[in-house]
Amino acid sequence: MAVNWLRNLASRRSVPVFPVLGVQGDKALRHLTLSPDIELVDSPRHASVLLVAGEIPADRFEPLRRVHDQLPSPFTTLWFRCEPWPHLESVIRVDDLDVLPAALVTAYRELMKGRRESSPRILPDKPPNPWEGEGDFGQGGEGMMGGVPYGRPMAMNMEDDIRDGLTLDSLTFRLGPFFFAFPPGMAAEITLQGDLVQTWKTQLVAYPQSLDPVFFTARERPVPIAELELARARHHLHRLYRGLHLAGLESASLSALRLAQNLSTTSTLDGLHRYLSRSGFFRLAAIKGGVLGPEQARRIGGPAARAAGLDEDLRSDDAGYRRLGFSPVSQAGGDTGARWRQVLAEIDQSLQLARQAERDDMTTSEVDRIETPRGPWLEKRPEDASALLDEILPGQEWGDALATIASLDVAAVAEASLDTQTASEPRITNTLDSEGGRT
Amino acid sequence: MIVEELVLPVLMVFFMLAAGAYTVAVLDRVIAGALGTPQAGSVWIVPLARGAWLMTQHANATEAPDWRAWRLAPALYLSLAAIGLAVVPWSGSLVATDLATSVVLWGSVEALATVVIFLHGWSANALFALIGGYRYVALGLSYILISMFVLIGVALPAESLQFTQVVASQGELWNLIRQPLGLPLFLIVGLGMTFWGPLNLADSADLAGGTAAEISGPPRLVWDVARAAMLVAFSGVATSAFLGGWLGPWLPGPLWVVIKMLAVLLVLLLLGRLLPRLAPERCVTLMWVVLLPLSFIDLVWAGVGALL
Amino acid sequence: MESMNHGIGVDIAFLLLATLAVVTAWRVFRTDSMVRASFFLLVSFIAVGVIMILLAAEYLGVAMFFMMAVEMTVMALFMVMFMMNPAGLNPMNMVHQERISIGAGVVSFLVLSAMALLAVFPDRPVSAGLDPVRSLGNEMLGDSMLIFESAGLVLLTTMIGVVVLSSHRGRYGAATEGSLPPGLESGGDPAGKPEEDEDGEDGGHHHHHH
Amino acid sequence: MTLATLLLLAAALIGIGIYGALSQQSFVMLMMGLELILNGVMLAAVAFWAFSGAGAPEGQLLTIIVMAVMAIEMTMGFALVVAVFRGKQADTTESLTGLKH
Repeated sequence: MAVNWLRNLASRRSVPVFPVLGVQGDKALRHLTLSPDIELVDSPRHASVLLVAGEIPADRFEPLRRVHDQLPSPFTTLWFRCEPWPHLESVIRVDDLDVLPAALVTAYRELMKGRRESSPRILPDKPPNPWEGEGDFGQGGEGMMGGVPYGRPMAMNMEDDIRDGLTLDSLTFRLGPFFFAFPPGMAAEITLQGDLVQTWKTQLVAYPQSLDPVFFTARERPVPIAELELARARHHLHRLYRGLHLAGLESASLSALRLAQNLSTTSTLDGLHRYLSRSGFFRLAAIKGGVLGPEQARRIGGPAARAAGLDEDLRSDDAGYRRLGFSPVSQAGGDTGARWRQVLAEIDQSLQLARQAERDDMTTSEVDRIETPRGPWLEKRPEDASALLDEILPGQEWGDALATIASLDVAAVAEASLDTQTASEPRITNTLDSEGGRT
Repeated sequence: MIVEELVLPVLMVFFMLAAGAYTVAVLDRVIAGALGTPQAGSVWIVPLARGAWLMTQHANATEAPDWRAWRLAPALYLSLAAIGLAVVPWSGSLVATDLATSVVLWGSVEALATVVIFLHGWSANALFALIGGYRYVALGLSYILISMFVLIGVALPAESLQFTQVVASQGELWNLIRQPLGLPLFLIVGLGMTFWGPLNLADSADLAGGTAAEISGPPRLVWDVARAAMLVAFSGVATSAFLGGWLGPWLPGPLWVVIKMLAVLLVLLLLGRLLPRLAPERCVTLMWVVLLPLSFIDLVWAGVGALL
Repeated sequence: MESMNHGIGVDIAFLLLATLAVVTAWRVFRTDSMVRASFFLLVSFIAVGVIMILLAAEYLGVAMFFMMAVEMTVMALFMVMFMMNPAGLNPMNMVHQERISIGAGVVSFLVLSAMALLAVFPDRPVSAGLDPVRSLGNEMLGDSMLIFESAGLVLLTTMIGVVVLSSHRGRYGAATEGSLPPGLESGGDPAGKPEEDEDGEDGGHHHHHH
Repeated sequence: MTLATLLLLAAALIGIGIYGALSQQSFVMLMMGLELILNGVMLAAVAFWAFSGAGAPEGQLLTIIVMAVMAIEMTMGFALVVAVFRGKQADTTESLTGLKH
């Protein structure tokens, strides 16, 4: 009886969801962030519902199995635009973004009230390797050290330290592809000493990201500049939302996201900009580091390159933009802070251009030279630049390294916008009936 | 006698642990809602629902953790918060532990918190938890030093290491005005020690929850309650040390303490929601290069004030 | 007879704390993880600190808590840094001359306890009216100020010395540089440098744990 | 809780400390043994202060000084460990055969 009462009470909290992002799953993530009934968490241990959002490539099944088993029971899973694995029983698949929050709420409430079974564990609960009975004390190696207890090498000081020459134990581990602070799909093998990154090897590159369809249309025929610039501003605001979430500025990240969802030519960035400078984001947060050299900046291109002082922007070649008096903005520093300043400046500029272009009804003139928010698109679409991370992250502290990743848009641009829906994302309605939406 | 000396103080501390943690949860939600976080449900129910959720959830395991330490650490942190709440005087006579060295006892609570937080991160045998634990150790030492100098400053005019005496010494002038640097420094230490908001480096977002990244179920509930209770204990100590504790006109003493504690809590929680998280390296620099010298100045100021 | 007027509660508390102090002190050298070892030591210190509070030495007991909490945290940190095996996954038993050590420990315990039991100490307990904290403060900043200040000065010197010793670069360059003699020929190996690599027992840093 | 029982406890702590200090190979564990010895010494000092010293303030002062000595011992110890580790990558007593680099 008492348990029932407790479970009833528990079902009244917002649904703790750990999102596992598949290809193009980030849209669902943004939709859920603004939904009051959903709380997105960063660690699978803090969730009761595992949301698999978007198609998961086969080479990421193994990590998904491990994440699946990390949720504390009772827990359930929900698959969004992704085919559930056949051996999982009673799983839910949802394809409509609008009913997703309600479906999550229903799944969670049923779970809490005992009407739904907790998901079974997929992997066997045993160490990845047996305990080897070798060595003087059965530890699997020579002396006190050595051996690979449970399949892991001991922390050993094999590499020279790059900070102060005191070579102490280093810790090597794999992270991703579902770590919240990485671009979706990216995985890396990292060696840390303390919280200083010693080596960084990107092992799985991020999924190619989908751009707004208007950028693909712009490759075929002239499009209204206003529409293009709003899409660009929205893309940057989405990145700002992730970056501010990582920096611990929850309310600012939400207002960036809200701005992106309701973006129009009358929107302004002033409020957010003011809040960021007043809260000390540019002085206190982890924004030093991750400096790109000119050669590196050219490799990644786009806003990151302009933040490093290269004022190259294909929009300057476009007659339509020239008539609007466009000239690229750029920053000098090239570090994480400069990139965020650049992003803010570009959003501002895009909004202004959109306003002017809408008034004068301007369209683009070039079709084979367009500047996407990710970088220039000449013959080829912007390609994956995660090799850059391997170069610039070693030597940074963990917080700085993650802030650098958040500020760099490394994912490639997908072949075509797979998006079948309308160009702009659906507006959030705050009046979702929390009990409705049966699946 | 045993009722008065043992049962009553224990009951008092337990009540404050529960009521304090609940107050922090409610206040934090109200502030978050005001700043634009979308919220469903009533602010009064949701913290309880969250607690119920954690109670029904299983405590998970990691691979080969140090079970004893892992399960003990949240409870130890909670008991440190309880010790902190026990030294807060509610009136001249109403105080759970009126030790002659209660100011030093609070100092040792801060020092032991470092141990407990490190233990919590270390014992999980997981990556992010360990980094969070390391980070706290690197910073905890500077918090302890700053807090110690600031508290010696308030002990000087009182000529005592007892919180009741410290409050009594503020009859004419609160330490808030007598030692203007003291309270701001102490509040920063408070945010640091409960790793809250801008100083949340141990359980931070970039570590997916840090020392708490791997816990679920009842241990997580205890850990969350303990952090909130520690914040309350901090506001209680700040109230006694700088805001004149129970002193105040018209209202009875304990009520004044509650009002002042709520005010301090509100400031701390607002700061927690408004500021970005400091970069650890910059935080160390700030602590040692700026705030520690400021706490020296505060101490010299207090010393000169006590001599005059 | 000692005439401290304490109740049975204090005696029970003392017995429990004494057992805790000894058991945890013993576990320090019998656990597989360095971190556990240093925190066992901390528990032993805290138990002794509480006993001190029971003995009315309020300041010393509480000072013990915070001094030892900080010391043991640093200890644990160094443990993890230097000793590896932080999680205690591998068994750890790094001892030498164990039999002699056990003998020495037992003998010193026996000698000291014989002294404790057989010697006659004056029975002059703390008077009830004494305020131990005030008395300690007056002593430290009164008659024994010189001793107290010297201790402070020594601590300061230690801090400076420690920074010099452990820093990577000294005033005149890298910390290890000056100790190497110049090469016999210009640009050659330093004269008299120990051949580390041939000495397999304690040379390279991959297998220095025994 | 009498003087004799307190001194017995102190003797036990000192005994364990001596065992540790003599038997451990690792520098850091060795220091733990030393700390344990000093723990016993402090307890004995406070016990004498409480039961035989009539509350003479020097008894408490002695304990404070022992605490300072512990701090010094530990910091110096760690500094030497770091210095030795830089020079020789060693953290056990056996790996130090000479006093020079």
